[in-house]
Amino acid sequence: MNAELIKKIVEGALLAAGRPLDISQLEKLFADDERPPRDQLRAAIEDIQADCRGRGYDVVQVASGFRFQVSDELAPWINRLWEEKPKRYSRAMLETLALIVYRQPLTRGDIELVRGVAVSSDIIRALQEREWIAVVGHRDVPGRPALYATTKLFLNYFNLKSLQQLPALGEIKDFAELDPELELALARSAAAPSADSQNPQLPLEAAEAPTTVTAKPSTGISDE
Amino acid sequence: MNAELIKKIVEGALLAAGRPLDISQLEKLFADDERPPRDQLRAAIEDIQADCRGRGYDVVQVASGFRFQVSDELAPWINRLWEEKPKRYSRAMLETLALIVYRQPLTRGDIELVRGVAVSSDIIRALQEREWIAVVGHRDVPGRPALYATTKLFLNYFNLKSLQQLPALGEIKDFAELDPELELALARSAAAPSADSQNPQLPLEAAEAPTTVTAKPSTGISDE
Amino acid sequence: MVSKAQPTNQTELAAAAKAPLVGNVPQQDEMPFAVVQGKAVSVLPRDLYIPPDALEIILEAFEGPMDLLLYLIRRQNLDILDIDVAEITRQYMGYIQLMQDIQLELAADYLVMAAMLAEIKSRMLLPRQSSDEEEAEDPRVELIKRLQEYERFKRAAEDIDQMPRLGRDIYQASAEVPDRDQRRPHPEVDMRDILTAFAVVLQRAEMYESHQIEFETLSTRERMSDILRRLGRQSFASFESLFTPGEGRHGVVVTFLAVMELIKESLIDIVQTESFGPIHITAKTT
Repeated sequence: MNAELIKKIVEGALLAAGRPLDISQLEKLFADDERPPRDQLRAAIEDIQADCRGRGYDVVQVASGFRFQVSDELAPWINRLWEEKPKRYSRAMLETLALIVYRQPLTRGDIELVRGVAVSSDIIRALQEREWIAVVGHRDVPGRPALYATTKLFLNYFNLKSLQQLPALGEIKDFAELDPELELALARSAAAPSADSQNPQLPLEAAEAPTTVTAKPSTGISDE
Repeated sequence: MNAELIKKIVEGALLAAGRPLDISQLEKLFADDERPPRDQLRAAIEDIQADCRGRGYDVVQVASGFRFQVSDELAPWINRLWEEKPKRYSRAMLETLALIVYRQPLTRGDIELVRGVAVSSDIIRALQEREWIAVVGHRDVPGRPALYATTKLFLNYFNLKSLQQLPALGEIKDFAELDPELELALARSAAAPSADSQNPQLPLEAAEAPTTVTAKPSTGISDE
Repeated sequence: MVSKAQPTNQTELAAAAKAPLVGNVPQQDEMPFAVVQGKAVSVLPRDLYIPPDALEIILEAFEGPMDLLLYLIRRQNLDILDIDVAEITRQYMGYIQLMQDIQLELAADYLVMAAMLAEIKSRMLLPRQSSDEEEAEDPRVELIKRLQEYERFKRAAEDIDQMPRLGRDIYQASAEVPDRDQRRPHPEVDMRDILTAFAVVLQRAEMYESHQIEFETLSTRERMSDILRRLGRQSFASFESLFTPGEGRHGVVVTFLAVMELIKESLIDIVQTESFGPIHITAKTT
């Protein structure tokens, strides 16, 4: 087999593999009757490296073999590929969080009972990953559902010493009455949910349609 | 910023991304004050393509942008990297896919009408999980069946920029000479409004959009 | 169009199905099921046991009745436009009969097609009334159109299968990135957003009127979480150790209310092994 084809194959394999390949793995690319000697494989790699001079990438040797690697100097630009704009939390997420804050410790089922809709695992996971909520126990019923509560990190983020500093339920009602913005939001959520939000402060998206809660929140989540 | 660095950045990003990048994604690699005009980005890509001439890989354009890919002539060797043979798709799956490709948007019922057999949910689900097809709306008839269409990921997977690159559908043969009586009958049946199949050409441009498609334009078709 | 050719033709269907498999057409027309000692076998001998799986495999080679019909036509090198419906129907029925003989569960689609073929055949036999425009349509037209349509997509499927594919013929090239910074910034959240969300939930749940709001509630619930958290770590705690004198009266009351609430919600157990002995609390388990 001619050197040019060997080089192409090595090059293609290193690019396609998505992991480092060592010389013996490169050897296995070739059928028995066409397998080049190891020296020739090494020469091919050197050849490829020579081609890469002055380019944005190179073939480097790491512990488990050779791999293509983008040059360090490009990192400032390349890393922008994975930069994500922080997304705003959905209304479902905020409502879930609010319920955990005010009704903790409680289970997912408790949240669903009040919200009237299923709580997606993603929401719970996101709140756990942010370490704003944590599992503090399990309710002793079939399935032993996890009991969630807020964490110290949650308090730190909002600059609170304790949850006591938050307004009580009654005050939230007043807050709702006093705050025109909030009223607007409430009105909007009561009416048909609209897709666009003109108010950047209130992340009330057109999440789920308001659902009537038929069952009164019972046991674990009542606050009397 | 000089052309050489721009080229390096584009090159590095395309290799690092592991997915196709379009011009606007490439633009975002650059800070506001250093962002090159689009022409220059395109020139950089052409420059990179020129460098690839005669090599085992190239930069190609597919539906969602540009990507580095290893050329298919090397497949016999590259395939040895993986123990498992690439998956073969069943005829049922391929026929279903072919119908969605050429007749989109269409419902499961439309597929069954042509194939003469029930389409298993597994096939539809498998195609959706691969993100080759997506629901783009619902036909406004009882049951509101989902309308399926292909996605950008489908095009990417098959190395296509657009559906126009697909081979044309076979022609419906002209049976005029064979049986004059038949011809007569066919002519009459063609004149009568028939639900399906009067268009032998590629109906890719919503030519025979069947009934009202309700809302939801191409969400789910984009891949990011 | 599938539905219009239905049960009216039961007798025709049955008659066609009972027709002998080998008629007076050349032998080459039949697809052999097996080759036994160099001899093609196209009729299933009644006394021979064939495991149902075997025929199932043969049938699995077909993607339904359209595919089977197309096969029967192609096997005779016939043009779709030129099919002898009677003959094709006879052969098709032969297959259906075989499937039924070995009690293979037959997809309904095959029977629907059988009915359609039988109908076409019967209509072909009727004298045409060429004066009546509506009635004069060649009964084969519908079938031929469908067969052609199916064949186009069968071909298209084969074409798609031949197209270069990622991971089979072409490979996405990628390179490692050093120092990949994948921190995902978290969204900023304003407490007002949470309160707003909560107010909305409360309103939705229509809880305003029916509940007495106690000032202590939130601190009690916070303390409940604290106690559970602690029990998660040490599983057992003495009752006294829950109280922190430094918190004063208020704190003691909050803790006491929290313990009462936890008991009420069956989240903890209170354990006292002997009278007047130390009281312990533990997370409730069964």
